Parts: sequence; C-alpha cells; structure tokens
Amino acid sequence: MSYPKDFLLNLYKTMVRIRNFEIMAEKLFLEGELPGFIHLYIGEEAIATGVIADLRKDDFITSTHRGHGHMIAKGANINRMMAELYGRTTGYCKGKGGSMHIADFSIGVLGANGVVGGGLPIAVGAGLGIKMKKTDQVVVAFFGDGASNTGAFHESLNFASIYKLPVIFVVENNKFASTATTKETTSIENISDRAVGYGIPGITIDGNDVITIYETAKEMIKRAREDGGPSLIEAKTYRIKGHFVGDPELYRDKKEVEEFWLNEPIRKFEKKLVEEKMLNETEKRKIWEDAQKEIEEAVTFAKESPVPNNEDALTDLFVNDSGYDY
Amino acid sequence: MSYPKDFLLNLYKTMVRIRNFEIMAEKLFLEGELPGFIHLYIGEEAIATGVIADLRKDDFITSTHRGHGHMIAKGANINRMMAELYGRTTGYCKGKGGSMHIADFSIGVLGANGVVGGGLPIAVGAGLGIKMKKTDQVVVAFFGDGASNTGAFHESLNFASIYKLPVIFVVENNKFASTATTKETTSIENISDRAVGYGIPGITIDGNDVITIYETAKEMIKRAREDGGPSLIEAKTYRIKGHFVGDPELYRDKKEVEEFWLNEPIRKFEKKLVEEKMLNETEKRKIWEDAQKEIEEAVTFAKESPVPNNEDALTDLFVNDSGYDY
Amino acid sequence: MREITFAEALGEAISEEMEKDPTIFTYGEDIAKQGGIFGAYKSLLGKFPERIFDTPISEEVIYGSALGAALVGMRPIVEFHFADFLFTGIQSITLQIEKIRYMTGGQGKLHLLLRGPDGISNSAAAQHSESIETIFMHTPGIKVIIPSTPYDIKGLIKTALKGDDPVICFEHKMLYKIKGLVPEEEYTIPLGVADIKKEGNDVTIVTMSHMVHESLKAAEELEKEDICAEVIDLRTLVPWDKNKVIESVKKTNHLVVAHETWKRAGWGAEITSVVQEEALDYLDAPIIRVGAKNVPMPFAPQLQDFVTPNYKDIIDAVKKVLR
Amino acid sequence: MREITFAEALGEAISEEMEKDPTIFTYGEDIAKQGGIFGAYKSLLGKFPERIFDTPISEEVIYGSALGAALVGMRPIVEFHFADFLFTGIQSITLQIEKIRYMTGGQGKLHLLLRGPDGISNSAAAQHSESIETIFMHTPGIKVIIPSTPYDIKGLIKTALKGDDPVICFEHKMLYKIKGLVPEEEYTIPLGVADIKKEGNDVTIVTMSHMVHESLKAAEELEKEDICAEVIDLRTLVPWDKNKVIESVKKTNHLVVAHETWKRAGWGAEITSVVQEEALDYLDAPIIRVGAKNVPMPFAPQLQDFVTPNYKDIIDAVKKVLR
Ligand SMILES: Cc1ncc(C[n+]2csc(CCOP(=O)(O)OP(=O)(O)O)c2C)c(N)n1
Ligand SMILES: Cc1ncc(C[n+]2csc(CCOP(=O)(O)OP(=O)(O)O)c2C)c(N)n1
Ligand SMILES: [Mg+2]
Ligand SMILES: [Mg+2]
Repeated sequence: MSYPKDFLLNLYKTMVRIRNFEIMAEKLFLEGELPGFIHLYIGEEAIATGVIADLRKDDFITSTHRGHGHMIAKGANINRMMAELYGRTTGYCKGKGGSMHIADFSIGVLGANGVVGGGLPIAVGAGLGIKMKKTDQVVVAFFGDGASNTGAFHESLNFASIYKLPVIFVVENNKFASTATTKETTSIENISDRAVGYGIPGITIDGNDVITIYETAKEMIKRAREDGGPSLIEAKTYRIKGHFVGDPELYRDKKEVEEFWLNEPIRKFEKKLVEEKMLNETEKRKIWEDAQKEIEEAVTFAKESPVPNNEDALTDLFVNDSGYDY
Repeated sequence: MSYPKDFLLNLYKTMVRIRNFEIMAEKLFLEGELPGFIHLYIGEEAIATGVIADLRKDDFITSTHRGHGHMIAKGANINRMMAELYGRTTGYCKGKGGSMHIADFSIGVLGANGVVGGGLPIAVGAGLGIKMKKTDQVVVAFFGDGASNTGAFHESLNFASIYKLPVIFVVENNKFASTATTKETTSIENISDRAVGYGIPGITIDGNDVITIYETAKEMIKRAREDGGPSLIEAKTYRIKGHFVGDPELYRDKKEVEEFWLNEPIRKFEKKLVEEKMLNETEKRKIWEDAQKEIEEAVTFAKESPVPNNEDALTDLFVNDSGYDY
Repeated sequence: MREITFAEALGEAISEEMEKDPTIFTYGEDIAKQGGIFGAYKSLLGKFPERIFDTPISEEVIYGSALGAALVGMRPIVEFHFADFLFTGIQSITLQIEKIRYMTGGQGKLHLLLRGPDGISNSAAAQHSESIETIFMHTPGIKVIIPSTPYDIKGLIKTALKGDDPVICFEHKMLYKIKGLVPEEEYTIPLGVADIKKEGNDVTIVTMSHMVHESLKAAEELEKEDICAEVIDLRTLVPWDKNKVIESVKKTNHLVVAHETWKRAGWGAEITSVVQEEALDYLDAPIIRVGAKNVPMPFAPQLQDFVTPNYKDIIDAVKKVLR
Repeated sequence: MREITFAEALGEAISEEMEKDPTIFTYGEDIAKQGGIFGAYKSLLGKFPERIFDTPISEEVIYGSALGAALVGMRPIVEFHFADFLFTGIQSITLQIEKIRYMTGGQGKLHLLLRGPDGISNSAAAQHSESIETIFMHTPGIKVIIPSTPYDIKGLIKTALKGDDPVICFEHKMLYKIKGLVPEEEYTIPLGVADIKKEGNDVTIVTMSHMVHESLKAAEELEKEDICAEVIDLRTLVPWDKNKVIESVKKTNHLVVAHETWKRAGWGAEITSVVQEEALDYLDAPIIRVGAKNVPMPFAPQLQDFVTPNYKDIIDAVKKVLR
C-alpha cells in the first residue's frame, strides 16, 4: 500500500462515515422514526468508497435502492440526506423522494433508484451525452447482482459497448437479491463473465478490499476517460443486514452472517492500516467519534427541519406547468 | 453425408417448399394482392429446416415476424398459411393475425411474433411448463440477431439456464436487423459467445448448411430432452431480400447481396446431393414443380375463401366473454 | 363462519385449487421462502414446495413465461411483486398475453393468473405505490379483478383458477391483514358481478379495493348527517357490472366514483362516461370522481396523505353532488 | 405560404432547431439510413450525420438513455419506432422519466423528446397499430403532443425543443404524407392550446391526430344536412385545453369526443368526465364517445375497418347526440 497516509485515511473515514450513517438509519427506523423502507449498505462500504475515490466531482454515478453509501462517497451533504430520510423540506428531495430516491445532480449523483436495474439505462444515457459533448467525464453505474438478471442490464451493456461509452458498470454482488440467493437466480458464478457477451473487460474482485477496488476502478476509469469504452467490475461482498430494515431473514442462517462479518471491509482495512502504522488507536477513535457526531448533528438538523406543506406536493413535476391540471 | 436418401430429399423438399412459398408471397405482395407487411425467409431456409428436422410433432417452437419458414418446416398447412396472408376466414388465424401472427398450436407452433424478442419468454414458459409436467418435450425459440440485443433475450437465457429448461435458442444471424447491420448494433462477432454469461453451450455454425444445422440441433435437442438444459445455437446466414417486401434497401450494396446469393442454402445443398448422386435433374424438377403447384393451389384456395364478417372481429378474445363490453 | 385475513383467504383459495388441480404452480420474486413482501403467501409457506419457487428479477420473462406455460397445458400463477414493476415486463402482458388468443383466431386457452400488491403503503414513494389497473381496462385482452375483502378474494381467485382466460388480480397492500368472514364450504364469485357493500338511497358510491373501506367509513359518517349512501364494490373491472351501477343511479340520482389511482384518465372516467351516456336523465347533478392528484406519489407521510384520496374526500364529493 | 408534408414539417422543425442548438441529437431504430419506416426523417437524411444514428433493438435503454443524456445537458430526440414498442421499454418512461424530477424535489431539467408513429396503417395488425397516448395522460410526468397537420407539428415540435420538460409526440402513420401550408418564418405553438379546425354551432367534436381529418370529413357531410359541427383539435393531451372545449360546449350544447384508440378507458372518457362535471347544465344530451372497439387490432382489412372508428361513426354519433 504505497499510498500517502492522507489518501488512505480518507478512504477509511469515508467508510466509517457510511457505516455510522447506516447504523443510525437502522436505529432510527427500528425506533419508528423513519417512514418508508431502508436498505442498508453495511458491509459493502468498500465498494462505493474505492470506486468513487478516483472520480472527479464532475463525473457521474447512478445508484440503487441501497444507495446511501454511494451518495456519501460522492460527497453528499449528510444533513440533507438525513433530512430526506425524515421526509423534511430540507432534504435532498424536499421530502418527496425518501431513502430510495436521494439524488444530488450538482455533485453528479443521478439518483438512487427504486427500480432494480433502473439506473443502468440512465447511466448509459449520461455516457452518451458525454460522448456527444466530447468531454472526458465518466459515469459509474452501481447495481446489484439481482439487477444483473434484468433486461436493462443486457441492453445497457450492449449499448455502451457499441458506442464505446465512458461507463463503468460496477455490480455489487452481495450474494442476495432480497430473499433469493445469487446462486439460485444467476446462471453463472462470476457475473463479470457476462462481459464476454459485450466484448468489454470484465473483472471480479474482492468487494471488501477497498484498495483492490480502488486500483481496479482507477484502471477502468482511466480507460473510459481515454475513450477506451465501458467495462464491468464485479465486486464480491456480502449483505450483512437484512434486505431492508425489519426483514425477518427466514432465508438464511445467522451463522453464515457471522462468518462473513469477520471479513467486513472496515475492520479488514483497519487491520492493514494499523499493521502499516498508518492508523493508531487515538486516530481511529477520533475518526469514529467525528463520524458519529456528524451523524447525530444530521439527525438534529433533520428533526428540526420543517415537514412539507400540502401544496408542496403540487410542485416540481414540470419546469413549466402552465395549463397542467394537478 | 451418410444419411438415407429419403431423409436428405425431405430436407431438400422442405427448403424448396419454403422458397416457393416466399417467392409467391413476394410476387403477390408486389402485385398488391396482400395487405400488411411480409418478411421473407429467402436464403435462410436451411435453418428452420435443419433444426426442425429433429423435432417431434409434440415439441414446440416460437417464431418471429419472419416466420413462414418455421411454420412450413414444422408441418403447417400451406393452404391455411396462404389464406391467412390474404386475411381470409380459412386462414390459420381466421384473418385476424396475418403473416406476422400465424400460429398452429396443434402442431406446436406457439406463434410468429411481431415483437422482436417477444417469442423468447413464451418459449421459456413452454419449457417451464414441460419441466413441471415432467415430459420429455423440448422447445426451440427462433429469433434474429437483432433480438439478441433485447432485454427479453437476456432474461430468457438466464431463466432457462437456472431452471435447466429444455429450450434450444436458435439465433438466425442474417447480418441485419432491418436497416441496421448486425455489426453496428451488436457488441460481439459471435452471438453464441453470449452463452458464456449463462453457463450454457453456445455454438456458431454455418446457417446455410442444412446438414451442419441438423447435426448441431440434434445434439442440443438430445441434451434438452435428457434434462441437460438449454443451449444457444447461432446460425450465420444472410438476408437476401429486403427487410420487408418493398424495402428500398438504401443501407446496403446490391453487390454484397449478389455475393451472398452464390452461397444460398438450397443451391449449396443441391450441389452436394447431386455430387453424391442423391438427386438427379428429373427428381429436382419434380420437387420444384410439386412445390410450385402446391403453392399455386394454396393461392387458389385462399382467393376462393371468404373474407371475414364484421362480427368476426368481436370473437376469440376470451374463451368466456360473458359481460365483456366490446 | 370463521374470520380469517385477506392474505389467508387468498392462500386458501390457491391452496385448495392446487390440491385439486396438479397443473397449478406459482412463482415470482420473494414468495417461496418468505411468503411475499406483504405476507400474501404466508399461509402457503411449506405447502407444495415443488410448485412454488422464487425467480430472478426478470419481469419480462416472468410474465411472458406464464403465457408459454399456459399454452402447454399448465395453469401458472405469477406474482408481480409490486404493481409498479408490471412496467418492467409489461410487453409480455399488453402485447402478448392480451393479444395472442385473438391474433391466432381463438387458438389456445390462457388459463393464467397474474397477481400481486398495488396501492400505497407506509411511504413507499413514487416507484412502489402505484395502482395501474386502468391500463388493463384500456388495453383489451385480460380480465381484471380487484377484491376488497377476504370473502371476495377467495371467491374471485377461485373463479379465476377454474376459468380459461387470463386474469390479473390487484391486491391493495393495506388489505392483506384485514379480517373478514369466510365460509369453510366451497364457493365462487362470478366475474362481472358487483357487490353492494352498503345499501342507500341518496347517493351511489362506486369503488373498489382499499377505497371500498374508505367509502364505507365515509358512508358511516354521512349517516350521521342523514345522508344514506349506497356503496357499490365493482370487484371486477373487466368485465364491470354496468347494470348494477346504472340501477343504483336510477334509484339515488347521484353518483360518486372513487379510486386510489390518479384521477386523470383513471377508470373512474370510464364509469362516469358510461353512466352519463346511459342514464343522464336520472342524474340530478354531475358525477364526481375522487382519485389521486396527478403527481407521482411523494414520500413524506403528509404529502402522501394529501395526494391520496381518503374517506374525507369521498364525503366532500358526496356533499358536492348532493348540493 | 408553401405547402409541405407533415414529415417535411417535422424534419424542418428538428433541422432548424439542430442548427441553432448543438445539444440536440437524435437516435432510434431505422432512422439514420432510411429516414424511418414511415419516412418521418426522410427530409433529414444526410444532414447532421454525427448527430443522427441508428440503435440496436433495445427500447428500455433507448428511452432511459434519453433521460441520462438530458441530465448531463444534452437535448435528445428519440424515435420510438412504433407506439406499440413503447411497451418494451416503458419503465424507462413511466417509472423514470415521468418521476425523477418530482422524486428529487425538482432537480434537473428533462429536456427530451420522444416521438414516433402510432395508429393504424395498412393492416399492420395487433402489435403494430396501437395508439397508447392515454397511458401517458394517466401516469403523470410527461407532456403529450399529438399534431394533425404540418403546421401544427412544426410549431409544437419547436415548442418541445425549446422547453425544459419531457415531451412525447405521437404522429399518426397516415399523416406523414399529408400536405399543408407552413410559413417559412419562425413560429411556435404553445402546449395546451387547442385549435378550432372548423367552427360550428350545433355540436362540438373534440378530437386529435388522424381523427381530426375524419371529423372534418364528417362535418362536411353533416353540413349537407344543415348540421354545423365545430371541430376542436386538442393538439396536446397533457396539458389539454379544457377552457376552449367547455366554451364550445356552452355554445353548441352537444359534445362528441372522437379518438382512434380503444373507447374503453381511452382519453375520451377523461374529456367526457370533466365536461359533464363542469358543464352539465349546458348539455342537451349525453356526451358520446367514438373510439375503437375493445379488441386488439385485427389483420384483415374488413375487420380493421370495422374495429377502427371513422367519419361515418362520427356522423352517427353526432346524429345520436342531436336526436
Ligand atoms: C424491477 C424491480 N423488480 C423488483 C423489485 C423489488 N426489489 C427491490 S430490491 C430487490 C433485490 C435487489 O437485489 P440486488 O440487485 O442484488 O441488490 P441488493 O439489494 O442485493 O443490493 C428486489 C427484488 C424492484 N425494486 N424493482
Ligand atoms: C420490440 C420491437 N422493436 C422494433 C421492432 C421493429 N422491427 C421489426 S423486425 C426488426 C428487425 C429485427 O431484426 P432481427 O431480429 O435480426 O430479425 P430479422 O428481421 O433479421 O430476421 C425491427 C427493428 C419490433 N418489431 N419489435
Ligand atoms: Mg444483491
Ligand atoms: Mg437479423
């Protein structure tokens, strides 16, 4: 790991911030504080963190129903995220979207998405737009193993390949699509093998190793930026928590979860950092405490924010809604 | 070609019957006799013929907008086909379907389809039904290279693979999807390589060589019948005629067509048969004449058949339409 | 009679028919191991393990395969997970299932059932709250059932599973847990027969699904003001029971149509158009439709409440038609 | 003023805007080399070779990519080939394009245009003849334009290409070749403004697309019997010009709504419902809707004719409302 300490600690901090956001979201949801559904990214933090570490602010990503991690890694404002989970007017979507629809176009997040596979065509379109504009921006489409079985996946990869679009497809293979195991619903072991069908590079990597992820993504991002076209990265990980908060999890053995927990990305990275003397106990504690404090402040911010008014429901559909009958 | 003469001549006859049906359909359409669209299978006859030669009557196929060849090879009644092209009550669909929707469930033809890729999920469902019924029937899904870029293709192959369904996917790569070349819209050279993404066998073969097609299909059909699961066969051919009758064909060079015409499947097979003394001039002439006569009779049959009445439009939607408001 | 839940009644209908008919099997996302996201199949868990299975997230092939399986003689029941996700595979329904029998001149029987949850729940937001039954009323070729009680769902599902035509069944998420009386004996409910859930003389409320309960609540409130509303639950949208609606309107001379889906171009417009065409002379006031505001469903509970119609909106509408 | 065809007017609108606005580009199936199956882009052939291209048959990504391209600042025009094939990629429209701005609290501008042919042509049968505009009226979030003349399409497409909201444009296959007067000078037509294609006092006919021409033909025939019909071409369905329709009904006291799509739950039901709600007292007779019979489109020409409404059906409807 011949990287500057700053860089490494930033990766660590991002993962810790995501983790703490998710721990808080879980707690709040279980306490009945939050409406809707919440899908947690716990145990998968290395993927968003590693991939996005090499993106510029003017690059784009599309995210999923499990999108908090992608948002935070891309630089989202945690107050506005939390306020959105609470459905407040200060939230990213003014309370109209909720967890599954958070977006911040100004930092290139083209939206979480409640439709599995729904983000892929959007990412491809962003790539197409970039190609037409002739800039060197890139797009990363995050999606799950489950999404790799949708028609949208296939159409998107073929489309991106024939026009050589600057899109990096990152499949987060967390071994489950809701209650179904990846094994029972996906016809191959390594989803990255599907890249063969589109004549693009496909790579399977350890999704819990932030450095490997970073390095792989960096290579594919460079390729895309230099007009080399799309690629497919499969990051293998494990969904530590239920599909959504409150999932009865009848479909798996708790033991399996415990086993995989031993390999979770933050502790794994932490160990390396400590070994290489990049991180000591004091620094570590401070990073966690800072993250916790930040999240707590976000909760306070959210709770103190106003709830929307009825009339707010009748705005934001169109830029120009003259004549439109709500 | 160590096959009995009968068998080989039957293949030849089927191809010749398809060819003659198509020549007649083209002529009739250009004369303004037929409503709708007509998509010709000229130059692709070997595929339907070779694949279906090893199917049983109780096996199933799904077809495409370019479906006359599949129908004839599966044993359809040519009178009823022609009557359908004319939109007559004696047609396969009583005049309600036309060329693009001909079907004969009684011989296992689950329908031509006007939606590119539309037949694949249906074929998979037939395979699923067979699996549930525990019979040894199989299903062949015919579709074009263009269809291999639809979401339906991907979902269907994955679905068939995970449940090991007895479905043989046959992609007829005729180098075009309407005005687009396969090259410009399809991200790989050999569509059969996409099989890798589903963990099933994928084979590319000469789509103009009826024997190779027969032998390949036979192997994959056997596999499916014995619960070995699905496979993907890519038959490379060339669409000699325009996409539909009347296509201005601005997108290709006539020379290219002439070149490929030299390799058309009927003459190619004929040469072999003559070489191996399986076919002489007299036999050949008789086969062609018989086919022509059969088609001419079909035209007479069609023309003499009644056109539908208005009320016919208001039947056949449901088995039981009580209470339904047309 | 026993009281059981809507989900249990659904489970019973399927289970009893599966016992009798070996061609029935069922598949979809998240049903086999956990009984469906909203517990629709909870009472089926453990039964018929070979005939219930979970699928990949591949809606076009999920719906389209039902057609293929029906054509080879099976009777598939497919769960569509959320009505919103009908859109990801809808060509298999609108272009294939709805059309193939007609296009082929009446070949084949499409005994298949698509079923699943629709409607709002607790702030599920724009992509998980839709009711899109109107699309299947507009595009011809599938029958549409939308039960509101345990009794109705059992009887209607049974009819669907004994019939030979494709049926789509929408089950409102908030209904699965409601309880109601369901006889132990076999019964079925024919399609196209509305049920008068409450009789009345002053105004007719035509409705379905969860809005039946909102309508009954509205009717109860209205009784306090001596307004006696008749609540008609259509129960099936294709076909729908025009005669019963018109009869009622001839009696009450006032009509409100209430549904949860968007008001604009929702099925309430069809009912309205037909009634004004066939019974204009009996109407003492314009027909009023109650439906969702014409926006995607917002997330915040306050906004969801504002956009979604409820019993108060029905009361307002009734008062307006009676004014 | 020059006479040009509908297709030429469309081509001119796009071409002129592309000259001015470098962010516009257009793609779809079979447009770049042959100008579209029905010749919609024939007049664009050879112009802007870098900004027009053919795509694979991948409708979900074709429509969805328009959204992504718009979000990064481009202004895509996507052709949907046949309205029927909107179904193969419709989630990208109904679940994404229609919702993303609202769901994200008003972030972004979706300046994108989906356009293409709909309606019947020469026996194209069930999967190539549909008009499904009603679905986009029902599900909120996209503007819907449906021009009937060369003049209208040029002006409306221009407005769409200068605006900041997603627009879908349906062009009836039988219209591309019709000719009409189109000024050389720049003009635009605002959305939501209906056009009275013929004035009259006896009955109002509200219609769009190819049915405008059937309605005008009907009106001509009716004149012979001294019935003077007013023909209102809505031109845009979302938003639609309620005021102009109601004004006309107040004058004529009779309304017929005519569209080619299925009568049941078609947009005619929405117009009908609104007018009876807001102007019941002005109606001397029930509103009558003219629409296709509720079956998939059959192939045989006789059957297609029977199922599809035409000027004769409009005449019948007018006579019925005037009886
Ligand atoms: C088109 C569609 N079908 C079904 C669903 C319901 N659903 C939400 S998340 C999910 C599982 C997704 O699995 P995967 O893509 O692996 O992502 P993960 O949840 O594992 O991160 C399902 C089935 C949906 N949201 N969209
Ligand atoms: C979903 C869909 N999109 C577009 C079309 C229009 N269309 C009809 S055939 C065709 C080309 C099909 O190409 P291919 O699958 O290679 O079959 P081929 O015509 O070459 O036999 C297209 C684009 C359609 N019928 N269905
Ligand atoms: Mg997963
Ligand atoms: Mg082809």
